[in-house]
Amino acid sequence: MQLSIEGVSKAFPGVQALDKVSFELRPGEIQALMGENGAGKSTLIKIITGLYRPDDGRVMIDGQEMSFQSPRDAIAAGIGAVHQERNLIPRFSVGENILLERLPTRNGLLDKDAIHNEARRYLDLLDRGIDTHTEVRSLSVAQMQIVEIAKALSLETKCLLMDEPTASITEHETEALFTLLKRLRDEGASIVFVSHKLEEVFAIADRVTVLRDGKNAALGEPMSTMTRQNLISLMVGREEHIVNKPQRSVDTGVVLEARGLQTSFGHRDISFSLKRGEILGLYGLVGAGRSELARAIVGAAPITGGEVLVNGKTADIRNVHQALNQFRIGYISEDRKNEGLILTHTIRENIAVTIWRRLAGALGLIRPSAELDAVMPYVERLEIRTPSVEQKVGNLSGGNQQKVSVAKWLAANVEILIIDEPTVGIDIKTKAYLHELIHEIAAGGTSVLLISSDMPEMVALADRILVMHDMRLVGEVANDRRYETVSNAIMNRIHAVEEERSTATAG
Amino acid sequence: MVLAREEFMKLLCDAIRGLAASSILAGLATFGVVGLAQASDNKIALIPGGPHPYFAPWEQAAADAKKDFGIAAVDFKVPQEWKLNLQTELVESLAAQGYTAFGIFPGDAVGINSTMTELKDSSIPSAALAGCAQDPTDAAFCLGTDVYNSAYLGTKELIKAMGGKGAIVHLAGLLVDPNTTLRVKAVETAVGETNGEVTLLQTVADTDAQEAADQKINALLAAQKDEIGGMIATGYIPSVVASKSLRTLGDKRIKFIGIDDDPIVLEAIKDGFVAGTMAQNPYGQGYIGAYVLDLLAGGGCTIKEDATWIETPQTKRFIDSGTLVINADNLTTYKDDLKKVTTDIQSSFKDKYLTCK
Amino acid sequence: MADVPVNFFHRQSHMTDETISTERSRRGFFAGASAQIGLFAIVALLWVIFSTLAPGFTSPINLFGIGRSLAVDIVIGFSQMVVLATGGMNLAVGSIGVCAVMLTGFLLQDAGMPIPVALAGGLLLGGALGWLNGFAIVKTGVNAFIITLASASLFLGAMLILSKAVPYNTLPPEVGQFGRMRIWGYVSPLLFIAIAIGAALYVLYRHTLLGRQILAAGANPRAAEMSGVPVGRVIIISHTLSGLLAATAGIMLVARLGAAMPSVGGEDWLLPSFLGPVLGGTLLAGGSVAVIGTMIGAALVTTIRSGLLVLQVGNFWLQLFLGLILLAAVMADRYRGVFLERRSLGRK
Amino acid sequence: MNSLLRRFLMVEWSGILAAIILGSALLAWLSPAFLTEFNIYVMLRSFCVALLVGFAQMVTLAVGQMNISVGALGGLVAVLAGGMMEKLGVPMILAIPAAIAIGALCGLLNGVLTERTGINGFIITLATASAFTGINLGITQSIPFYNMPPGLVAFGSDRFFAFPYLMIAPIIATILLGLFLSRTVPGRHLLAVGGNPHAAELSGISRGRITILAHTLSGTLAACAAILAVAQLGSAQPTIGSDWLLLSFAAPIIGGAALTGGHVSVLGTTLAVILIALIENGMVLAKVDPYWVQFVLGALILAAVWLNRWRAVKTGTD
Repeated sequence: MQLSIEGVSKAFPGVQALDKVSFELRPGEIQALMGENGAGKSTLIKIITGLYRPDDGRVMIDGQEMSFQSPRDAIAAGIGAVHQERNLIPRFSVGENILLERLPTRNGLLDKDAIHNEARRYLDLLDRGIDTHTEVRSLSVAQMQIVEIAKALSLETKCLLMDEPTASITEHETEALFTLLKRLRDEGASIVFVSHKLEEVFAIADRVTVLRDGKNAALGEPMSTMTRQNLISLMVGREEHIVNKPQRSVDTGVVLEARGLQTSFGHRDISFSLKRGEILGLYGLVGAGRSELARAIVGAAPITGGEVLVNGKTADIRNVHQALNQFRIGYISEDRKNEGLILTHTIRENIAVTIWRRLAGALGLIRPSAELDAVMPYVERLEIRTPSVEQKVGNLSGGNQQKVSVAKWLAANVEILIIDEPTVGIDIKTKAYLHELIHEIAAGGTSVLLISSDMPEMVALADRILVMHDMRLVGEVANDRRYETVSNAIMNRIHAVEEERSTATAG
Repeated sequence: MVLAREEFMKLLCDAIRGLAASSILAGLATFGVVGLAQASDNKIALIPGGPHPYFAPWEQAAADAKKDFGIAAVDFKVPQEWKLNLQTELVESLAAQGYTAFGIFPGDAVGINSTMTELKDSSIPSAALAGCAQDPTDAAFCLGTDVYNSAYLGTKELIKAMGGKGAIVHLAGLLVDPNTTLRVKAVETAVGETNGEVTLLQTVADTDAQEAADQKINALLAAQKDEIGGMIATGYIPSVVASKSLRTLGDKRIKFIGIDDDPIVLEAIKDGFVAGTMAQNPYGQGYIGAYVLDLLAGGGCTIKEDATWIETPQTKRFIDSGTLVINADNLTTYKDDLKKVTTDIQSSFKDKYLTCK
Repeated sequence: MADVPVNFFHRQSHMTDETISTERSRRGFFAGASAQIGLFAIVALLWVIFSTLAPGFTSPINLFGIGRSLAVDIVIGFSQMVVLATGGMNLAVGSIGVCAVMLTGFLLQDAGMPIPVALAGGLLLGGALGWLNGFAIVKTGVNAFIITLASASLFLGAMLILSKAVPYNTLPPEVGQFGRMRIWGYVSPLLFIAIAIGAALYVLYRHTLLGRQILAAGANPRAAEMSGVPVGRVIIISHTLSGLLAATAGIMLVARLGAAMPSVGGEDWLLPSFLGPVLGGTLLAGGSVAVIGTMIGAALVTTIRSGLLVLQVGNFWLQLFLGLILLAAVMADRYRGVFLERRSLGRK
Repeated sequence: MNSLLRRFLMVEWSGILAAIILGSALLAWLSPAFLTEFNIYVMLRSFCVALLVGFAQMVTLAVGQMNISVGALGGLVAVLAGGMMEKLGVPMILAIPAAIAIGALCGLLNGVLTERTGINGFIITLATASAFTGINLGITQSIPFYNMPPGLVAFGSDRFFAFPYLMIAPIIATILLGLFLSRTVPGRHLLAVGGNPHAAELSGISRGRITILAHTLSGTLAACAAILAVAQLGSAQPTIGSDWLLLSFAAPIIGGAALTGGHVSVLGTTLAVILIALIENGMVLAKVDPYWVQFVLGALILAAVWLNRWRAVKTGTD
């Protein structure tokens, strides 16, 4: 299928999301679509899939101009997509989700066997471990992503749009996906691949189109002519990359200590200590239990054994309210849409939520001007790009949303900050900026517990790295900022535990 | 579209008013010698508690009163729903539109009083029709069924039909309605007077909605149809539903006294499934009410405080609009009986209860 | 459950955004308040139409009547609005209202308490019953719909058992006089009470810690909890407030009727309690309130009803026209919003 | 055995079922009349209309909507059916389908208005409810139609032992609705739109059409309930439906439906209606003092819900 976009524009209240953008996709190719958060990639994808109608410009398929009124039309025209948002029906089975809009029937009734057999076929291309009868809401995030991809594949369309399909899946699954995409390409399919991970783009794309501020920065350039550096500079307009922060040795008092913690998630014997002004990394694979541990510490989940000490005193933290106001501990959630932000509220309110208590004067009154004064420094310091702090957070790009969820905890001015996957789905520029910031606040005396599965990030920032695997801490690695040695040391710990276990079960 | 309709209706009203005026003039010219009641320019509203079949005869009564007594307007105005606030809003609105007297069924015997006080403050007379407002009240008088007496007489009638002994059940209306409390007392009193010969097995309340009544009455029959000797209903709906249930059950042993003359109840009396029903006189209430209100609103007459009012638990100024038992004997004639009662009350009302200049 | 997006209620979000929790400062007052202005314009238009067609509409007695019933409807609307803000609902507003009414009546008539004490007693009971609702919802985790459905029955039942459904109709005359009092000949003091409560609520949601926390908890309870908002406490407080407001509405009715009766409130309040807030732009999904909108929403319904009464629409057909005009009004408001949105885009 | 019990307890309506069994046992012990053929008939009969009313709301809840007009629509259909049969002399066989079709049409109107205007369905159906009631009252002037065909009346009151013929309709409706929601494409799409409207739309499901379908279905079910009510009462009363609203929400929600859409349970709703019928029947049988009826009703609903909640927490199927 030949898909051409010619001079498409799209405006939202206050933003020109796309400004005369073009894009051209040939049969039998994988083309990367790149750009920072807010550059207009998602808007373009939504236009191609019929969710938005362009204000101006043309969408053509095989030389014919299309005017999609709904996603239905786009699917009928042969365009399948994996969207960035989670698009599954929580209470439906995996099989039903995959075949949702064309469920097979027999005599007018759903043919359950056919559904599961059919869905199985597509799921098997990626992962044999997911049962098609399971309800989607009981799957892990990674499994849901696999289901989304299987769902797009099942349309067997000639054109496939993938918006960050690998954001939450494992390396192994990513490999399987890539093999599959390449096969589809060789069979003549046209594939658009959106990702922030440069490695992946270089590994799979044939050509690349780059958007910057809603305009074309590059149009269908062959990947072979691209280097990492010039791709980044096309996206951000200047050169930028992750810089390791200087190595520090933190030798101060302990502010947070865990002694033999147990939780209802299954954590056993978790002990560690965090010093003042330290960045303590907590590394682990998806499902190791890091976020759950963080939640237990801030009182959002019950602790069933052991104790937490804050500044040397036993702390019985029962909820986040207490963690914030009594113990001055904050937690920046990885799930910013559900836990981190109130999307229907404004930037001002989202940032100020943690400091309302402090701002409230007599009778609990909050002066809006005081609120604004308290919020503005963080909006400016974090360079949150918005026409107004009265903008609803739901209207911001992913990167700016993340900045808001960081800003509100900076505003809270806590002593201990747990930061969970701060840069997932964030563009390179914002990522570098957030790294700078985390380093800065630690230097300012705040203790940071940094949770991340991004190894380069861990190496760049952490002073020490705890390794977590299967609800246990399995080791501590000193960080000398040398990527190879540190990452090897970490992975060795994990492998060693895995081996121990398999010998144990074998024995 | 809507507005066009309003315009049209206004025109129509004006036209009717014009016609009425001219016909009255013509009437005066023709019957002037006979001395027909003086034509008045009063506008009287008859307002029920809400939409309910009981009040259907009021429409005819209003038209007849207007014609017979030469009143400028007697209008039957129905609140949209059976809710106190909608009724009072309607009254207020009509007062604002220049109505000069109100005949109101107090859907809520206590709640209507503040509105009646306000009407009185604006020198607009109001009367409680069909049911009474609870004293202290500013209603000029109450012309209606004495709910206590009706329930008491009904129970007596039932006891008679049962041969003076057995167990009875009382099907009552909305528990939050003050009238229900009175009826419950009346039934208890009548039962008490039998010195234990008759017992009150159970009181089932809140049977004013179709489905609730159906469910509760049938459940009751299912549970104790063998123990029950008789039933009395003091609400319109339970009366209808019980008549139907007894017919379905095909059991003529259980005696039943209902209330009001709904066709279903009358049919059941004819076929012997129901012993009788307490008739009320809605037409007479509306007709006489309009007549008296016209006299009061004209300023020519005032209420005679020392008249021979009947005193009821609800009010000191009560006039019985006629309560009689309909049974198989008077099934065909009860309407004439009521008409006669109506005429009697109307013709003697002025002398008995009013002081006129 | 928590992973299910709750977006169906949000469909109307453009037509509603009133005051609180929405953009305002930069886009100017008129852009922010445009939703209410639209609804307000419709109400104003209806007033012009009705008073032209029927002069009786603006007569003092009618204005007084409208104002007085509006006052009670507004407060009933508020009692629902404060729980809608948390994303819950309170089906027991009517039951709480009538309990407060009967207690006030008892204190005034049987116990012979002075009026302020009796009022305080009624309000206190309302608040306590609301607190009970909130406490049960937070502690059991069962949704507010079911808890308040059951408690509506419980409260009403307890009132019946204790009062035997006997009304109190010989209250001190001051009570009824207050309800009949007219200021400048056509304004009821009850309307001022409603407006004062509105002003207090406006300040609560816009300018206080508690108000902000309520809205945050309503918009996204998980995010609010994770940001240190004591969500459970906030929900309990909102229900207490709801009970307090329901009791206020009930006591206003006591003044208006000059009696305390078991038949006020109950299920009759249910629809009106939702009508004002929802017409005014409060989202059923929580996280937003429209204090002024609730007042205008209640005014819309009262205006249509009163206008139709004055126009003397045929006896039984009034309800039909009420429905049709209401439909026309909300649609006009909706299309005005869509039109403005298009225009503002076109200018860019 | 233990795992079987556990699996049973995992089902979301098992708490309600347990409450029903417990309640029945208690009533059977308290009142010998409870298990008589006639009482069972009475209970079954009282449950027919309520179930269809609950279903009528359930389908709109499924798609994430509400229908405030269920009762008003039912009342209108009832008097139209009655009027057609009594005043116009339309034979029953034509009048009933025609009345149900009108109900479906009213539902369609609700759906189209909600969808085309984008206004919250709550407001739209509130306004149409008022309009439907207005037409109802305008036609009847609040006077019922009394002369219903004997066949219809017999259908409403006759029984086969304890089984009322009236119950045929809700049984068929339960089966069809169960199949529709679990085994047909439009049914699944309905739940998909309710569960995640955005995702459903992206999957190519027309959200508008599905919303309209749900409202139409709701109208149809409310119309069926109205016809049953006419048969049961033996006359077409204009007040039919006036007290349906709260029940229509209570049944599906006690039965486990989410107010936010996407999840309903046909069986749960059925059990909730049985529970309510049982409580009401039981209170008459147990001769509960009328002043206590409201209180006991509330307490029992609370107890049943609490039981189910306790079960959910214990089994972790929160």
